[in-house]
Amino acid sequence: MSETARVINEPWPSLPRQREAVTFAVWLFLATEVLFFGGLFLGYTVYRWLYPEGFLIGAQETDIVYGVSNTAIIMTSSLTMAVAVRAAEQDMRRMVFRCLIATALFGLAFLVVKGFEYYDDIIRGFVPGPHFPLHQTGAELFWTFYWVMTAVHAIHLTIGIGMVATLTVLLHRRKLPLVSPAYEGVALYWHLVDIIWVVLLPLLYLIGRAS
Amino acid sequence: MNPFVYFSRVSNEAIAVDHIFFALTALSIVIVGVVFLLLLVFSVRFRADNPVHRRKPPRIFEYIWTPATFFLFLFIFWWAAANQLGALDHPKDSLDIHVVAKQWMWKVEQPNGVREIDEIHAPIETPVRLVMTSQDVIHSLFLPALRIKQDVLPDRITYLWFTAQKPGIYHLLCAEFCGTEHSRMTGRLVLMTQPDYARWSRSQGPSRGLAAQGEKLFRSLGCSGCHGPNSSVHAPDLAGVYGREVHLSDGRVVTADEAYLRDSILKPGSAIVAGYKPEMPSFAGTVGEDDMVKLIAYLKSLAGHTTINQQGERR
Amino acid sequence: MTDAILDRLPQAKQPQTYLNEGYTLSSWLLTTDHKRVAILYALSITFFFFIGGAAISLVRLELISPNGMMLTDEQYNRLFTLHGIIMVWFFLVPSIPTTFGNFLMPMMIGAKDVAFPRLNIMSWYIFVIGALFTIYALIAGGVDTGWTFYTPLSTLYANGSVIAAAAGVFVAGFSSIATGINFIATVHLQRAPGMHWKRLPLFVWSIYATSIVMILATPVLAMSLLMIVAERWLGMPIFNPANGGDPLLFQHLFWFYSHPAVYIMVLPAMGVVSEVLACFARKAVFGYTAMVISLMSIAVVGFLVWGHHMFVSGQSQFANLVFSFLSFIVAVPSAIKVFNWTATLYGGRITLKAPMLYAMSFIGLFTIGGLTGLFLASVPIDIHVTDTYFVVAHFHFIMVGGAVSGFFAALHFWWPKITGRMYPDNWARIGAMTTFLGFIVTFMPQFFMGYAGMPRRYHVYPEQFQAYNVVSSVGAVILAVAYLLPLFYLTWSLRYGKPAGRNPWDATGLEWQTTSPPPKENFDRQLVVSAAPYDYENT
Amino acid sequence: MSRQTIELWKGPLLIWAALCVLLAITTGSAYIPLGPGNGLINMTVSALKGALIMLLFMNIRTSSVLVRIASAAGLFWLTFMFALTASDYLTR
Repeated sequence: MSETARVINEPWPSLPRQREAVTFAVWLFLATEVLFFGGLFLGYTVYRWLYPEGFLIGAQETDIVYGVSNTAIIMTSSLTMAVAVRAAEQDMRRMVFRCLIATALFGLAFLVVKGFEYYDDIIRGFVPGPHFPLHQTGAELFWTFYWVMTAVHAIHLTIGIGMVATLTVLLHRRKLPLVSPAYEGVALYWHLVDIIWVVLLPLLYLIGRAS
Repeated sequence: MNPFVYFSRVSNEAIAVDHIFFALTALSIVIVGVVFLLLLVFSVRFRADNPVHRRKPPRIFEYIWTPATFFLFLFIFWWAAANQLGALDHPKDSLDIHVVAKQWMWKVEQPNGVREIDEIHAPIETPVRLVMTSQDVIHSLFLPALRIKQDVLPDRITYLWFTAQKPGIYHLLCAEFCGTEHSRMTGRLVLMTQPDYARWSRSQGPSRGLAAQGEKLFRSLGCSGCHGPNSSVHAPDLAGVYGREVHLSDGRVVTADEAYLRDSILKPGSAIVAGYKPEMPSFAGTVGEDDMVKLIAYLKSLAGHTTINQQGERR
Repeated sequence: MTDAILDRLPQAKQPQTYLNEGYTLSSWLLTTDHKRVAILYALSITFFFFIGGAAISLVRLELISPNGMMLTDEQYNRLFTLHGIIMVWFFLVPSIPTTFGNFLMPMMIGAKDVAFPRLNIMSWYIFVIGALFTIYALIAGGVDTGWTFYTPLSTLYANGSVIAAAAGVFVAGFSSIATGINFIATVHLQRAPGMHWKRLPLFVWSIYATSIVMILATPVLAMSLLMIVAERWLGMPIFNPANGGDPLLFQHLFWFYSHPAVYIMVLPAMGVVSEVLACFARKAVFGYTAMVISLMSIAVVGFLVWGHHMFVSGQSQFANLVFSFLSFIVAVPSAIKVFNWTATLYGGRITLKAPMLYAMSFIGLFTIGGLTGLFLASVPIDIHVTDTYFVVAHFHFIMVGGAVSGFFAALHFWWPKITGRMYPDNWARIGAMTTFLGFIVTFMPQFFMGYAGMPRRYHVYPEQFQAYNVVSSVGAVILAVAYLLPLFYLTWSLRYGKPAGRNPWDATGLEWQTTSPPPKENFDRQLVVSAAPYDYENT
Repeated sequence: MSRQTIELWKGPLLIWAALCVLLAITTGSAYIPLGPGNGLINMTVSALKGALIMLLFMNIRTSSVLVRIASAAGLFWLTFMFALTASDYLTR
C-alpha cells in the first residue's frame, strides 16, 4: 500500500488508472515516433524508386555482419526488457534488476558495434560529400539515408539506455517501487527502438546481397 | 497602366480562368452577404430585451445544407478540374522558347538562337511552349496577363504553354521566393503579331540556330564519338530519338522528351536503353544549362521535327 | 514580469486561488499547476505576438513605396521570414491550446489537473528552449528563406542562420507534441463522473481534435527540418538535385505538417466561438453532433490535402486533381460549422458583449477565408493566384481573422475567470470593432492585388499595385492600434476592474462553477455531471 | 533455477527464438537472387517481427481498445503520407 502511495501522482485517484494513462500516453508518443521515422522512410522509398540501380550499388557497400549481429543484439535486449517488465509484475526485484542491467549492456553493445561499423565506413570513405567514392546517381543518397537513419536510431537508443540506467539506479536505491508504471513505459519505448531497427535491417543491409 | 490588370487578359485560357474566378466571386459574395445579413438580423431581432416569439431552428436545415454544400463543392471541383484538363491538352507543334532561371535573372533563348535577358518575345495566335529549367534554386515563372505560372526547378525541365491573342507588353515575374533579389527578378513579356515577331527575330543580329550550336557541342564534347553514325562503340543511334518511345533495360518504356534526354546526359545510369551497357560517363558539371538547351535542340532537329521553330529559322 | 502582475492582483476574498498559492519566482517556474503553466505560456506567446507584429509593421511600412524606403532587400526578406516563423510556431500554433486549453480544458471536464502535470511544465521549458534558439537566430542576423524553408534555397544558397532557426522550430515542435499527448490523455482519462463524450463542451472537443493533429503532424516537420540541417550543416545530399535529390520531396514532407498546422491554429478558435456564441445567445449550440463530427473530420481529412500548396511546383497533374478534390471535401465540414453557428443565433437572447463581437467577427472573417479557400482548391485559379497576395490574404483571413479573433474572444470571455476581474466592456467592444475594421482594410485589398498579379514576398513591386499597398498599410496601422488596446485596458483591469464573481456571464460550463480565480484544486469537491453542455434555455 | 524463473522466461524466450529464426530466414534469403521476391520476403519478415514484438513484448494482445487504437494511429497516418505522396511520384 505504501509502495502504491509512493508512485501515485496527482491528479490520479488510483494506480491502475495512472498506469493506463502512462501506457496510453507512451503509445501516443510512439505513434509520433512512427511518423517521425516515417518521414525518413518516405524519403528512402521515393529515392529507391527513382534510383533502383544506385541504391543497389550503394547498399552493396554496407557491412551485413555488423547489421545482422546488431539485430541479434537488439532483439536480445528486447527479450531482457520484456522479462524485466514481467518480473516487475511478479515482484521479483532481483530479476528486474538483473534484466535491466542486461538490457542496458546489450544496448551499449549495440552502440559499440555501431561505432566500429561507423569507423569502417568512414575509413572506406562512405561519407556523403564531395569525395564520395560511388558515382552512380542514388548511391550517395542511399548513404545519406544510411547515416541519418542509423544516427537518429542510435540517438534514440542512447536515450533508451539512459532511461534504463536511471530505472536501474532508482530501483537499486529503492526509490522506484516495482508497481511504478515507469517500467512499462520505458519498455514500450525500448521495444519501439527495436522494431525500428528491425525495419532498417532490410532497407540498409539486406538489399543488394543477391546480386 | 490600368491598375485592374486582370482586365488585360491576353489568351482564351485566361478568359476561362476569369470566368471561374468571377463565378466563384459572385457565389462568395452571395454567401458572405447572407451570413453577414443573418448575423445582423438575428442580433437585432433576437436581442435579449426584444419581446419576440422565439422558437428553435428546425433540424431539417441540417439535412438540407449538408448535402447541398457537398454537391455545390463537387460541382465547382468538376468545373475547375474539367477546365484544367482542357488546358493540359496543348497543341503538339509549338514554338519552343527556352528559359533558364538563375538568381536573379531570366535567360531566354529563342528558337533561332537569339538570346534575351528578362524578356520574352513571342508571337500571338501561335502555340508557344516555354521549356524551363533553373541553375540554382526554385524559381517560378509567372505571367499574370495569361493567368499562368509554373515553378522552375533545378536539374529538371518544366513547361508552360500558351496561345496569346493580344499583342502588348506584360509583366513577367518570379513568384517563388528565391533569395535576396527575388522581387527584382522581373521582366517583360512582349507579345507581337506574327509578322512583327518574324521581323523582330530577323533584326536580332547574326545568330546561329540553337540546333547548329548544339551540333558543334555534340562534336566537341565527344558525343559523336560513340553516338555518331560511323562509331564503332555500341551506343544508341540518336537520329529521330526525340519523341520516340524508348524501351529501357529495367523494363520501363519512356518517351524521349526533353527531360529524358537531359537525364540521359547528366545521369546516364538512371535510364539504360534495353540492349546497351551502362558505360556512358555523366556530363553533370560539364554541360551547363545553356549548353543543354543547345544539345537538346540539336537532338530534336535530328528527329526531323517540322515545327514552327524551323519556320522561324528560315531566312 | 510575473511578480509585477502579481502585485497588482486583487487580494482575493476567497482563502485560496491559484495565484496566491505562492509568490516566489520558483513557485511559478517549478509549478505543475495547469493554470500557472497556462499563464507562463500566455506571457511567452504575448511577447512573441508583439515581436512578430513589430516585424510585419516594418514590412507594411516599407511597402507603402513601390521601391522601398528604408530597408535593403536582405533586411526586408529577413523581416517577413521572422514574422512568419514567429507568428506560426511561437504564436499561432501554441496560442489557444497552451493558454486557454491548458487553463480551461481540465476545468471544463471537471478535472483537478491535466493527466501529466510535470510533462506540462516541461513542455513549456521545451518551448522556451526552442524560443531561445529562434531568438539567437534573430540576433545572429536572421534568416531569409521564408518560413517555408524551401530547398535548395535553405540548404545551399541562403546566408542566414537557417540551422539555428530550424533548431528552434524543431525543439518547439516537441513542446507541441508533449502538450498534445497530455491533452489527449486528459480528455480520455480525467473526465469527471457523468462527463461522457456527448456532454463534452465543443471547446474540449476542439482541443482534442487539435491535439491529434499536433502529435501526428509535428514529427514529420521535425524530420524534414532535421533533413535540412543534415544537408546544410553536414553536407549530406538529401534534396540537392545535383545529386539526384528532389526538392519536391521536402515540400511534401513540409506541407504534410504545415497544412494540418492551419487546423492546429483554427480548430481551437472554432471551439472558443461555439462556447461564446452559446453563452451570449443563451442557447445550446445548434447541431452539437454535426459540430463534433465536423471538428473531427476536419482534423482527419485535413491531413489529406497538403498537395494543394504544390499545384505549380512540378507535382504531377494527377496528384493536383486528387489534392484539389480532397481540398473541396475538407471545406464541407467548415461550411457546416458556419451554418450551425448562424443557426445558433436564431431564436436566442443575444447580448453583444465584447467576446460575442470577437466571435461574430470570427464567423464573418472565417467565412470569407474559407470561401477564398475554394478558389485556391480549384487548380486553374490556384495556378494564377498561388504565391501572390491572394494567398496571403486568404491565409490571414483564416489565421488572423479566424484564429486570432478566436484568441481574443477567448481572452475576453475567460479573462474574468482567469484573473477574477472584469475589464471595461465598452473599451473592449471598441477594441473588437477596431480589430474587425482594421483587418478588413488591411487584407481585403490584398485579394484584388493578388488577382491582379502582385507576387508575395516582394520588396519592390510594380507601381500599379501601390494604391492597394497603401490602403493595406493604413489598415495595418488600425490593426496595430486594435491589438495594443487590450494590453492597456486588460492591464488596468487587473488592479481596478471590479471583481468578477464566479460566473459573470451566467454561463453553463463547469469552469464557471468555481471561484474566480479558481483555487489550485479547481473545485472544492468532485463534480458529477448530469446534463449536456449549453443548457441555457432551462436556466 | 526456481520454477517461477522458468515460468517467467519461457514465454519471452519462445518469442525471442521465433525472432531469431525469422532473422535467419531473412538474412539467408537475401543471398538468393529472387528479384523482387527478396524485397517481398524482407518486408514480410520485418512486418512479422514487428508484429511479434508489438503483440507479445509490448502486450498489445492484452491491451485496452484505447491503447490498441493509439498503437495503430501512427501506422494509419503513415499510409496517408505514403499513398498521397505516391499519387504524385507514380504519375509524374
